[in-house]
Amino acid sequence: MNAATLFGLSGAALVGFGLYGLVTNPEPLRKILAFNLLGSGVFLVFGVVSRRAAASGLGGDPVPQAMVITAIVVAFAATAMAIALVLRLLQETGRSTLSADNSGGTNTDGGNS
Amino acid sequence: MASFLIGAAGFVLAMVALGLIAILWRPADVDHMMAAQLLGTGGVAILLLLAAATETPPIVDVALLLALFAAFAAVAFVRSASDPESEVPETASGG
Amino acid sequence: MTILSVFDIGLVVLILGIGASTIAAREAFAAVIGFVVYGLLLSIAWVRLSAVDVALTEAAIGGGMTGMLMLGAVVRLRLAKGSDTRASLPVRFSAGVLCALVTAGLAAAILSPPEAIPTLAPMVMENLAQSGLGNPVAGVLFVYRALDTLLEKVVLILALLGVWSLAPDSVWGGIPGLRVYARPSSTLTFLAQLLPPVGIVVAIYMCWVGAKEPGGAFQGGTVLAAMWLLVMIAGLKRVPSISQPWLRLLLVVGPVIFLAIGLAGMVLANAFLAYPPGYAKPLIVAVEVALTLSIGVALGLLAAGPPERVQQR
Amino acid sequence: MNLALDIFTVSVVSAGAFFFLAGTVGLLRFPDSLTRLHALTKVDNLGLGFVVLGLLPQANGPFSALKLVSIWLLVQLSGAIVTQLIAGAVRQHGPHG
Repeated sequence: MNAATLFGLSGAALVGFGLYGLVTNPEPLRKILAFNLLGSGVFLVFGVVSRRAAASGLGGDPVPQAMVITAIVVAFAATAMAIALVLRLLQETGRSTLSADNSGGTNTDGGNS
Repeated sequence: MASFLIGAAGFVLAMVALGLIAILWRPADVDHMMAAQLLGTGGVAILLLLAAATETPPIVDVALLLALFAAFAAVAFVRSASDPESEVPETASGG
Repeated sequence: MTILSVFDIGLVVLILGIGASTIAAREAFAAVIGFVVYGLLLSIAWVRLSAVDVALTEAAIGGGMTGMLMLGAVVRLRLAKGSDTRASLPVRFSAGVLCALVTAGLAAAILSPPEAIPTLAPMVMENLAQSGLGNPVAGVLFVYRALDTLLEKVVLILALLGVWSLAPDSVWGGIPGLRVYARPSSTLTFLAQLLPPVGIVVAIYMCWVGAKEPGGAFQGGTVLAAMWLLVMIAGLKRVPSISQPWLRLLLVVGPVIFLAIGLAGMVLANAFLAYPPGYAKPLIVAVEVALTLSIGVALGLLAAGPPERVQQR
Repeated sequence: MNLALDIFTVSVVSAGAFFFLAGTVGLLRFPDSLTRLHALTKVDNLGLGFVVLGLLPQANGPFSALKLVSIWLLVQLSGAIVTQLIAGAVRQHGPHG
């Protein structure tokens, strides 16, 4: 087994971890964190695709690498957006969870852009 | 020479791993905050060793960014551990 | 070679262990710290995959910026009492089985590579010399897939608009609710005076070296954003209100220059986002400089969050 | 000449690795947060210093050597300040653990 395959398998495992955290953890912040973990696992799989396609004296195919760089930045933007949503939810309802039980006032008339 | 440097990098990695276990195992938040610091020194050492072993100078830049952002992350840790109550009035006036 | 694979195995085990601990941790604070450590370790993994460009981005964004963003949220959410009920055991079990299946599927895909590995690397290298760039990743970002890069800047601005629009109407155009350090301390002030000059030099270096070697606008911009946040957290500079004209100008200057050069390419080089022959490198460097500033401001404001206070008049 | 430089690198990098070992032992064995902080920062910085010193002969050209040294200086300075900050947090929360 070469290095690329090893990292690819760990990427696959990280996708599994992230998905598990996303499904089972009730706190939105932890869900966001798990989603980031999932994303980085996918990026690692991409990195392996890049490494495998090493040619022309390069360490890896630059196209997947450029895509991963773009993806990391976009993932950060999405995370920032998600966290802002969670904090706004906290501000509106005083709770940080989305669970349907004991529904505290869920007025949504606050921030229309 | 290269294999010695990689061996040294692996040794430092093992030390960082042990250190991380020691840090993250303990319950106190204060101990957790040292994690970024540990990565700041150990990670930089690993990357510099790898850069020399594989003769890839750009890896040194990764070490540079790692050092910078380890310090930044440590500041973030300490900030979030500092008194949260003092921020409450401001949040209340905003919402 | 074997000693290198021992190193890789150790690194993978450590990354998986830390990754699992961020999911399993009881407290959100510990989980986020685990995630920061994970991001910093992942950059070493990217180095091992000979993707130094990605390693730089991951160290900056995955380690530093995401950690800063999440820790700010952890503190606020600590004040709220969420329901602590975890999913029930059967749910957890079936979720575990499902996730294991997903992982197994991905692993099978990785273990059975296609016979002819598709690669664009030779084509990238063939035409790279024309652009005057030496870094193939920068070539992909700014020449072959320039449209993607341009749209990504637009995505950043859209995300920022989304974050801003979460503010209540009364504080629209106000000051982002970035949590500044509660007690002003001379130590933090000293760090905030020491680190930013270094960081600005590093950002300029990243931006400059990006044409030839790993680095570029993303990495440089992230460093700028981090340094800006540090100065604001330490209280050396006030958090600006989002209606400041200079702020908005900086935010759009990168995409606008990129778009202008792209439109000029329609006239001068017969295609949108094409560079006139011979001028590719200076134009790309100009775009990168403007983008570095815009990315820095956009990422900094994304981390600062929606406005929460109105400016005192 | 080359051999002498290599021997220098091997011995000094080994010394650096030893300091990392010492720092980790400190992290594992020391009883409270402040002493662990001491072990982590002092000893690991020394370890990194030795690693950088040992790598200097392997650097190609004075510019990259200078870069190595400035990275070490950056880690050293920011590490010292961050340690101070964490110690402040220890004082605020009380040294548990």
